[in-house]
Amino acid sequence: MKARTMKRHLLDSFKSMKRNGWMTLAAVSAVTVTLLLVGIFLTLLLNMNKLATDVEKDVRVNVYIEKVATEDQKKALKKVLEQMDEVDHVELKTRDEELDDLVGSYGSNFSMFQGDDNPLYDKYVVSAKEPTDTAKIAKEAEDLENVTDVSYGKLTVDKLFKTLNTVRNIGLVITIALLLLAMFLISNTIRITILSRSTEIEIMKLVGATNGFIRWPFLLEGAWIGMFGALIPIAILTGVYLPIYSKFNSALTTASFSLLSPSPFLYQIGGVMLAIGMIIGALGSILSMRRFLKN
Amino acid sequence: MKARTMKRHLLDSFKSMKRNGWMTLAAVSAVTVTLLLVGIFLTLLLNMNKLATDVEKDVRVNVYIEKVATEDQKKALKKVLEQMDEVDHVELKTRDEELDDLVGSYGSNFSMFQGDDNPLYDKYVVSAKEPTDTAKIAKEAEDLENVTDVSYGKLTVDKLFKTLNTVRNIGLVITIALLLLAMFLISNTIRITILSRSTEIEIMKLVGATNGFIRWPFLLEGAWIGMFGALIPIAILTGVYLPIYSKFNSALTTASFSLLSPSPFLYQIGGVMLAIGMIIGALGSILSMRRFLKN
Amino acid sequence: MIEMLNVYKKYPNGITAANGLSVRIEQGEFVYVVGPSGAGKSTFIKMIYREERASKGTIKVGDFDLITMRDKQVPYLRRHVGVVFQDYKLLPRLTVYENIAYAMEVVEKNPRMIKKRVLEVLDLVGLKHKVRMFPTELSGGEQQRISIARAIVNMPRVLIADEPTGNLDPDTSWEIMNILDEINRQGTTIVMATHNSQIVNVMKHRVLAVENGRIVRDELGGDYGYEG
Amino acid sequence: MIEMLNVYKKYPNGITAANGLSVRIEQGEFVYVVGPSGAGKSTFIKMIYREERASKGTIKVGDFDLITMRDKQVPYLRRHVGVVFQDYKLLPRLTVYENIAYAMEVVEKNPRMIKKRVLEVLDLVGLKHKVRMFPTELSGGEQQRISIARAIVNMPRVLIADEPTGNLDPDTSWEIMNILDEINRQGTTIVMATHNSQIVNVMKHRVLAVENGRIVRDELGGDYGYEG
Ligand SMILES: Nc1ncnc2c1ncn2[C@@H]1O[C@H](COP(=O)(O)OP(=O)(O)OP(=O)(O)O)[C@@H](O)[C@H]1O
Ligand SMILES: Nc1ncnc2c1ncn2[C@@H]1O[C@H](COP(=O)(O)OP(=O)(O)OP(=O)(O)O)[C@@H](O)[C@H]1O
Ligand SMILES: [Mg+2]
Ligand SMILES: [Mg+2]
Repeated sequence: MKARTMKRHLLDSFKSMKRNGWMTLAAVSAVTVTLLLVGIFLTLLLNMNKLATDVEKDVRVNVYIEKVATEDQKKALKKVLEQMDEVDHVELKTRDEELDDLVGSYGSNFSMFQGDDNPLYDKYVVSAKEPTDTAKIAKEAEDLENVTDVSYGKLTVDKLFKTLNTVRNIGLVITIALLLLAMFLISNTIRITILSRSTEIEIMKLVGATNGFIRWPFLLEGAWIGMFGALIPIAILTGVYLPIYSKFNSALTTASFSLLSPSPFLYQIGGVMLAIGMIIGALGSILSMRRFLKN
Repeated sequence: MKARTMKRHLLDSFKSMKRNGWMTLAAVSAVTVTLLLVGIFLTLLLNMNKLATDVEKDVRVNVYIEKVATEDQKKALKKVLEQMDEVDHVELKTRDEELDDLVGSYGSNFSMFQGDDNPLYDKYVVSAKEPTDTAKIAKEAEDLENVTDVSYGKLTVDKLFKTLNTVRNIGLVITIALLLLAMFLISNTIRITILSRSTEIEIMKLVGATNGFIRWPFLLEGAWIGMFGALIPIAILTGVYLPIYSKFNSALTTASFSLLSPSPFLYQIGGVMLAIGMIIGALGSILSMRRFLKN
Repeated sequence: MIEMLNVYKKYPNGITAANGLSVRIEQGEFVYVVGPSGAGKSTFIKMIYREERASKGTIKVGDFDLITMRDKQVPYLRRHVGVVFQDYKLLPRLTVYENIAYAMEVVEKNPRMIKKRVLEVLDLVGLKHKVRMFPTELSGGEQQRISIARAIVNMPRVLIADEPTGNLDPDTSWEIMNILDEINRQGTTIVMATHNSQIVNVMKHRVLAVENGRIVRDELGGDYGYEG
Repeated sequence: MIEMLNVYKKYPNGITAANGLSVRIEQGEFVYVVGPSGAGKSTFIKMIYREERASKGTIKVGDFDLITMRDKQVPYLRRHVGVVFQDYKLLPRLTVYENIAYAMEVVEKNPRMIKKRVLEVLDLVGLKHKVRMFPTELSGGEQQRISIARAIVNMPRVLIADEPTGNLDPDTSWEIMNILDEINRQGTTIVMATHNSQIVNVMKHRVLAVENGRIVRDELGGDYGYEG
């Protein structure tokens, strides 16, 4: 194809969009609404996924220290724990701190045990590098000296992992379903607009246009419709996500949770929406024309 | 309008749907996909709402009994509690049971306190009729005889209520947004199909048809498209919800949680989808025609 | 019956297609409208059933004042005016039968009568065997005849025909002209734009010659007058 | 140039519109196709540029064998055949200029040449002042002339015209006929379906009379022959 023919197709696609006025508007707004939906849900789902991962990472092993252990022994134990391959870091929590926590959540029934009456143990809180290594760490820690007991909520952790995996899988299914749905709705909209232009295509063929020649402007038009349909959702998403992100993250300073950082995330999701809009727009256009071009 | 004219419009709407073949199919499938989305999300949201309410209902007040209280005094206390207006029912939980719970969740550190060493109190677990009455019950219970302490996790409950309310509000917003979106997509699809039929409408006017005469078959056609578009989602939803319901509810026998019972729920949501499809279909049809009928 | 006084029509693109038309057509008259391509014949004709609205002037058709009338009344005007359109304007998704019946359903005639009358006019234009076909399955001349059949099916008081024989062979054209003549004899006013000089010269009626949106000649029993 | 042998055409609805056509048209000939409405003239003509495919028989146009050719080749056939359609077939969303230019863009002519040539043919059909208008803003005869202009813009080796003067007044018709005659003199084969007996009788060329899908007469310099 000659360069000037490509230029012609480009101009033609813009002209056609403009002259189809209402139809273009209706198609663009359908794409807009669909992609807005996709954008919002993708953002929610991906962030849920992120938070789930954060929660997982937050699982720790409690290593209870014998009451008879000396300070040096405690230090040695800490070192050993820290030198384990799977361990990220180790924190001390004294029995007094722990009792405070309990009293806090269980009412004042335990306050009488303050000081030496405290029935609890000091403990090291060990964070694993990989949440799945928790069990292994616990096992190894059990055999260490000065350790009276190890706990990591076997049940709780297993349950949590299971739940999070379910959440993630459901999220994935919803995401895929949503993307398919968006693709369907967008290409369907384009299909309807093309159905209504079958006579036009017919005439083009009758005056000697090849299928390729007819297809290009429609393909481009579909892509532009998808593109314009993606712009508003991208703008809205950016405008809404940024303030939410900064608010949410400043509220969660303490914890190891955070939303996805806007810098790659918004570009990524914007790219996805633009790609969906344009590719599906163009493809939908081409595919809907097949019937009319078959001769 | 004469009855035979109405009959004519009815027949005409069916004929037109049939003869518009691909266009009708495209419109119906757009409605189908949209309503499927709405149906799935409405089901999820409404059930989340139901579960949230169930959780709320599950909030209880712990009334701790003085260790010195006799069996008779305990019984009297129970009676008083049961006779409060806001109270639904009252259950005894002995300190031994409670210790078992604690040992269960806190490792074996408390096992040494078995029997008379047990530092805990017996307690009555009081369920309120209305979750919001929890605070009131707690307050009244505090002044009763033989009561050493009352707790209901003021913070936890308040937080829970707040969280659930947020969940519910977000759910409501999403529901409304989704309904609006569905309405927009459906009426937009209908609009496009009508845009492509402007010449037809033009001709009808030229041979003397009144606006009403032209409108009726289009209105009906829009309604049928909406109706057919609602049928598949309703079928899918019914087919998927029933097994999930029975599975989920048999898994949750113990708790006071349950999904919405299919008997009114599926009818309701089916009705909503059918109504959205048909009303929006018909309305979308009429509204899109306005421009062409203005003369 | 039809009365125009100083009628102007300027299209949105700036073209003036009626440039001070004044004419009076009585009930029962048969009028040819002739003139070169683009002269304004169709515009003149379209203003009679208000497909186009005049920009200026007075137009009256029967009891209807087309300038002051409300949009709501337009369908009732059109029920008194049968129109054969230059481009046929058949409904593409209706069969031949349904296309003609549509014009009768609009006035809520009863179904049995519709059936009888539709077959009658189809027979008249010689296309009874095509009842079940769609417009796209017809030849140009056949579509034109369906348009004619639809225009006369309600026995309107005014029949407007824009180039009704443009796609017909001379034999068929004469058959159609005889039908129109017969209808005219029964009292229907006929206004017909045409390029067919033979018809105008042989079947003598009043001739309005239009050029550049003006009536340049108005003769009873006149000639076509544009012979090459 | 154009060769048909025992060509049959049965439409999906069961109507046989070509019933064993055999004809040979040489390069440079001028052929009228006449016959009553619905005789099969348009069908005959549509088979030459393969808008319709024959159900049976052989059709050859230039080097193209229309029966065995692949769909992919059809556009190249059509570039050698200019067509004036009975229903004009203008692209509604393109202006007059763009409609005609489209036929040249399809063959990737260079833009400057397109501009020059389009204005040239527009001038030829007398509508240079309507370049920027859309088809809906034109009168019937004007649309027909645009269709003619588009058909000749690429100087095709074969020109097919289906009722090219159906909506034109006699003067304009003669102008168009003179243009066609001139094109024919330059070597273009012309096949023209028409109901205009005056033209056929005055501008003498070969006449093919079609009735019921059969060629019933084939005369060099013949008459229209269907006079009422
Ligand atoms: N809808 C329109 N918008 C703008 N201009 C128009 C419109 N319809 C017609 N015209 C212009 O008005 C003039 C008269 O058109 P009209 O259709 O009345 O001519 P006509 O006499 O019927 O011609 P023909 O014999 O070719 O049908 C023409 O120049 C035409 O271009
Ligand atoms: N697409 C089609 N499908 C079915 N039948 C058709 C189709 N096109 C034409 N016909 C039928 O084939 C026959 C011949 O039609 P054709 O258009 O060739 O006639 P014609 O000679 O051009 O007539 P006219 O002078 O009225 O244009 C007619 O009876 C018509 O009804
Ligand atoms: Mg006209
Ligand atoms: Mg024909």
